[in-house]
Amino acid sequence: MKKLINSVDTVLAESLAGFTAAHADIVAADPEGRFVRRAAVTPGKVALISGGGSGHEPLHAGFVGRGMLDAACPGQVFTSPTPDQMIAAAEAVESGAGVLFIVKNYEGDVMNFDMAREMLDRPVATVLTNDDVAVETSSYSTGRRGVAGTMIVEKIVGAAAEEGRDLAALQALGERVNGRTRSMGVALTSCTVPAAGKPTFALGEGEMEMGVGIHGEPGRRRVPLASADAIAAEMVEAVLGDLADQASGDALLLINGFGGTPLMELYLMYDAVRRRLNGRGVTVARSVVGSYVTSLDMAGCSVTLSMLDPETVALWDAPVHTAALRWGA
Amino acid sequence: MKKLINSVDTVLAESLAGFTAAHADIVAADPEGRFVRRAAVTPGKVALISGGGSGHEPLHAGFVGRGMLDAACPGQVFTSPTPDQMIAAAEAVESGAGVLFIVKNYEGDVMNFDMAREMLDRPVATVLTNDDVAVETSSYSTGRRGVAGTMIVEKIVGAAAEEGRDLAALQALGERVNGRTRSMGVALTSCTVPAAGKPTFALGEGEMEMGVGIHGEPGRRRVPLASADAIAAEMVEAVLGDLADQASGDALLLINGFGGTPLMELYLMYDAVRRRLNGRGVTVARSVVGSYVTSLDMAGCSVTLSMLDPETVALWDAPVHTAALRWGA
Amino acid sequence: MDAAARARLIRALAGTVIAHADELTGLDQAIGDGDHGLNMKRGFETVLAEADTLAAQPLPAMLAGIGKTLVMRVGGASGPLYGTLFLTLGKTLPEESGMADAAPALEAAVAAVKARGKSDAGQKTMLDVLVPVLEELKAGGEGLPARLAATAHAAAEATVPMRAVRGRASFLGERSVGHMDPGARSSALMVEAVVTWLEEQA
Amino acid sequence: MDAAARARLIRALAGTVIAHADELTGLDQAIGDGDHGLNMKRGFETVLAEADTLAAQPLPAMLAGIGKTLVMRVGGASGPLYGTLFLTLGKTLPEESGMADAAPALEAAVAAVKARGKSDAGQKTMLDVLVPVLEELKAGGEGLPARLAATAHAAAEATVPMRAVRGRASFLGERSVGHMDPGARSSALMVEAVVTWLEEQA
Ligand SMILES: Nc1ncnc2c1ncn2[C@@H]1O[C@H](COP(=O)(O)OP(=O)(O)O)[C@@H](O)[C@H]1O
Ligand SMILES: Nc1ncnc2c1ncn2[C@@H]1O[C@H](COP(=O)(O)OP(=O)(O)O)[C@@H](O)[C@H]1O
Ligand SMILES: [Mg+2]
Ligand SMILES: [Mg+2]
Ligand SMILES: [Mg+2]
Ligand SMILES: [Mg+2]
Repeated sequence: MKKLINSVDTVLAESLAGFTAAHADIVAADPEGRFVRRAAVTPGKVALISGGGSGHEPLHAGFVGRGMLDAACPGQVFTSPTPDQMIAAAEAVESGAGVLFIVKNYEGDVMNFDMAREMLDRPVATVLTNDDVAVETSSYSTGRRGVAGTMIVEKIVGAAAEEGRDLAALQALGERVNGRTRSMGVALTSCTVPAAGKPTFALGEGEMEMGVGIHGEPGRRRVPLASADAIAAEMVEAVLGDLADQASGDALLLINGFGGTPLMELYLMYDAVRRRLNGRGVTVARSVVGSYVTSLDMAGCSVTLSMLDPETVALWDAPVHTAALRWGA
Repeated sequence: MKKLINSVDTVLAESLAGFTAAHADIVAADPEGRFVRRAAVTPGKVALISGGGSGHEPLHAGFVGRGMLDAACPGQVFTSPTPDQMIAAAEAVESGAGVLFIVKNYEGDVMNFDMAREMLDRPVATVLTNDDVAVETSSYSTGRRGVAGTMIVEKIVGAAAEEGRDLAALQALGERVNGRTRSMGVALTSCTVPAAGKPTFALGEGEMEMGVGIHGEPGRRRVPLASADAIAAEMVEAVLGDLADQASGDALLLINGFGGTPLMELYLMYDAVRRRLNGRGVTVARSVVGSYVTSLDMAGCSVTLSMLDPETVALWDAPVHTAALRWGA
Repeated sequence: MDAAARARLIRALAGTVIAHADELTGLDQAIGDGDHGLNMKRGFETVLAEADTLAAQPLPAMLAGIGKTLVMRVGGASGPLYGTLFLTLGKTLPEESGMADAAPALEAAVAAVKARGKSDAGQKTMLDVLVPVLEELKAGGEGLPARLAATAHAAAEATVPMRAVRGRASFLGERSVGHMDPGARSSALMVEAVVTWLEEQA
Repeated sequence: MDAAARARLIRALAGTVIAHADELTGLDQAIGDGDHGLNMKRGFETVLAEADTLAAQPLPAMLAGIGKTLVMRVGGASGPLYGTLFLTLGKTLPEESGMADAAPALEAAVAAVKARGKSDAGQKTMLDVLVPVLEELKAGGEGLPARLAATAHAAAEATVPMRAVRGRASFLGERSVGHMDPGARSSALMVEAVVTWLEEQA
């Protein structure tokens, strides 16, 4: 394992310390490291709190700030945070209008956020994101994983929260955005969890994992490494097929790197995906290319398509000032 | 070699096509692929043009836009662009106030930009960046390499150009910023040039290359992999030692990933560097953490310290709207 | 049962989990995300550090205390599930409890785990050990402790050919077949620890 | 010299560079950035594609044309340097040139390369081949072509123990010792190609 670290036990704390120091104009840290919050609370606004296992940076702490999250709770690497973290975060940033949890659909995350909600003496609603089409839902009751589309939900709901919408409206909006968002990923290499010290899975020199999850969970199938165009074709067809009738009109296209993939390849994939989308009734109205929802040092990327309407385009375009996404502010 | 590509011959063209399509609100492409330019020219302003070999994305095309570059000329991977590219770019964006070339100090880049300047029938000045302290200058006449500090020069000079300063003033400013900027890098893995198909150099499982260049050029020495704190210590001492008397007061600290390093490790390095800077008379007034001047898929990072004064802080803070850096706009 | 005995129970539970952490992580690398051993170890190390304080309380309060620590320290899916298991055991057991109270308490605890996990036996999870162990406990009779341990290990083994319907392994579909569920294994280890402790009590 | 002969010269130059591209890249991987063969191949493939148009012109114009193509296609350090070399050869040679014009033309071209590269012989670059070859050419006399080729290859070999002062290899300091300079090797290959072509002419 080759990593820029001091010891596996201190990775998370040191990385968080660096993050909060580098972005002290935007965020503040809980002294006990349970959460990262906005430097300043906006009174009367619904508090948006997300979180999950670490190792997906900049998700979620990188999305704390004006126009997006109020707080993020980082768990250990790839391990959901514990209820005390969400409780402490809610107590720090909730100001009367209630708390909206944005949770990626993994049983660990769902259960820990559920326990926090049960223990909290404040109004709490939850939006679950489950945009990953790689694994069919039909036969498994766990449901789909929440992956890169989570960032889009956090941005759009974040902008709406800034407008002063209430908890129920934000929850409904989050569910609507999630319902129109689909992703699929591919890995060219495994990631290595620091504490494990070795790659989570083994891919041969000529292999890739199609449909991989953001924790290096296996996907649809392990297949020979294919060209960018062939990968784009499989991903686009999976995403469009799953969106079905919704796949028409304006969309946000996100090409998301997993942490070990250079920007040059992400832009090349963006080009391949766009070419594949040509003539399919989908107009790429907004684009994001970069590593936003990562899987430690895994090489590979995901393709996310989120269908937009005039309201959600406007919310996407609204000012945002976070460590990882910033415009108009 | 595992990359998201179609063929080694088309990597650059397809990646550029993706880049310009994804950022069509900011940039426009030359149909022949010789340069990337701002979507709209600002008349009367000195035209800032940079460029260099590709494989360092987002440098340079990701820094084209309001408040930074007017055009960027991408060469083949790790190969400087050719003079026709700079000539075509200058003809597209120069509007009477002359052209400032910002060139990383590699003989190939310097000579190609020099030939372009000789062939151009317009006022042209050049700023050479050479912030890499890894290799001592004394005994080699090539001089130091331009690395991550180039981004800082481009940002600050870009903001000054936007204010309408003239060519000579911008050249002087660029040289001043470069003269106060120092960097040093470390690689944990090699990069792989697509056309070569195999890693540029070989590092053993327990080794790192201290002082590596952004093309995978060897650095000071190949040593056993060390802790983040030990790496930070060596880099900080090299940078501070070289800044010598200048290392006092406000500074911009840039922790730059080389393309294959996750953000989590970059923030951890930021923390390690800041701790090491404590009590050394340098105040970290501005911070940037991310992968901005990369080396394809190389794992590793560089540390850049750029000393600021009230004028350069204000220019750093001035609005910028490019694909890779954006604020205030 | 005195504080020393209760402390031995804590050490037995924590000891087996910590000693098998690498094995549990290995199982989770095969069909999950490779952290089950790390998660459980983190939780039980905290439990161990608080062993004397916890053992100073009566058994129900001690079990609830263990549950609370697990909830707050383990994370992942197993944190809320094992946390809920111990919390419910603690809440259900009467202050002065004997072996007869064990079955109803475990019944309530297993039901709470099912509710928390929206899951049941047959889905390749810890419940595939907890449910058969509960049945065996309810059956009672001769040589119960040894039978409980045997049931637990056999039940963990029996998760190998199962296809996961719950937990991360469910993302694998068919590919989850052929591996033991990490949570089933940790449950079996804890059952065995309790049984050994019980036998040493006698 | 007719157009066919000139086209053969172009094919000889381009052919040797393209055939040795991997070797040149390999040398550049050892002490540079691993692209010398790729750069040179890209340039000479374009030269080759334009071979007939180029060869239709008189020798000086053809050489200048090759130089221009190399400047615009090779990139890196070698593009401007070899481009300048050929451009200057083209500019210096008289329209009707014979062997006697070769030395002054190469002298001017090598001087232009030095000026462009701010470099000189002894720094572990292509100049360590070009300069000795120029000296040999100026010396003239018996068996000149064969002596030129031998000098070129010996000079390239002689860069192995040198410590680089110019080019990317200079970043390596002491570690540049023990490797042949890629540009020295490509120069030697081109000198050999010209010599072979010359001998075939005779
Ligand atoms: N819904 C559920 N019901 C019961 N047990 C579950 C459920 N989900 C997961 N588990 C158990 O949790 C174990 C995984 O725990 P762990 O690896 O610590 O958490 P995570 O899956 O979040 O990484 C699985 O092996 C399984 O036994
Ligand atoms: N300043 C210089 N003067 C003469 N030759 C040089 C100089 N710099 C580099 N070279 C030659 O160029 C060769 C490298 O060319 P190439 O790899 O194509 O370009 P780059 O170094 O830009 O990648 C070196 O091997 C050396 O012979
Ligand atoms: Mg986990
Ligand atoms: Mg090069
Ligand atoms: Mg797990
Ligand atoms: Mg080279």
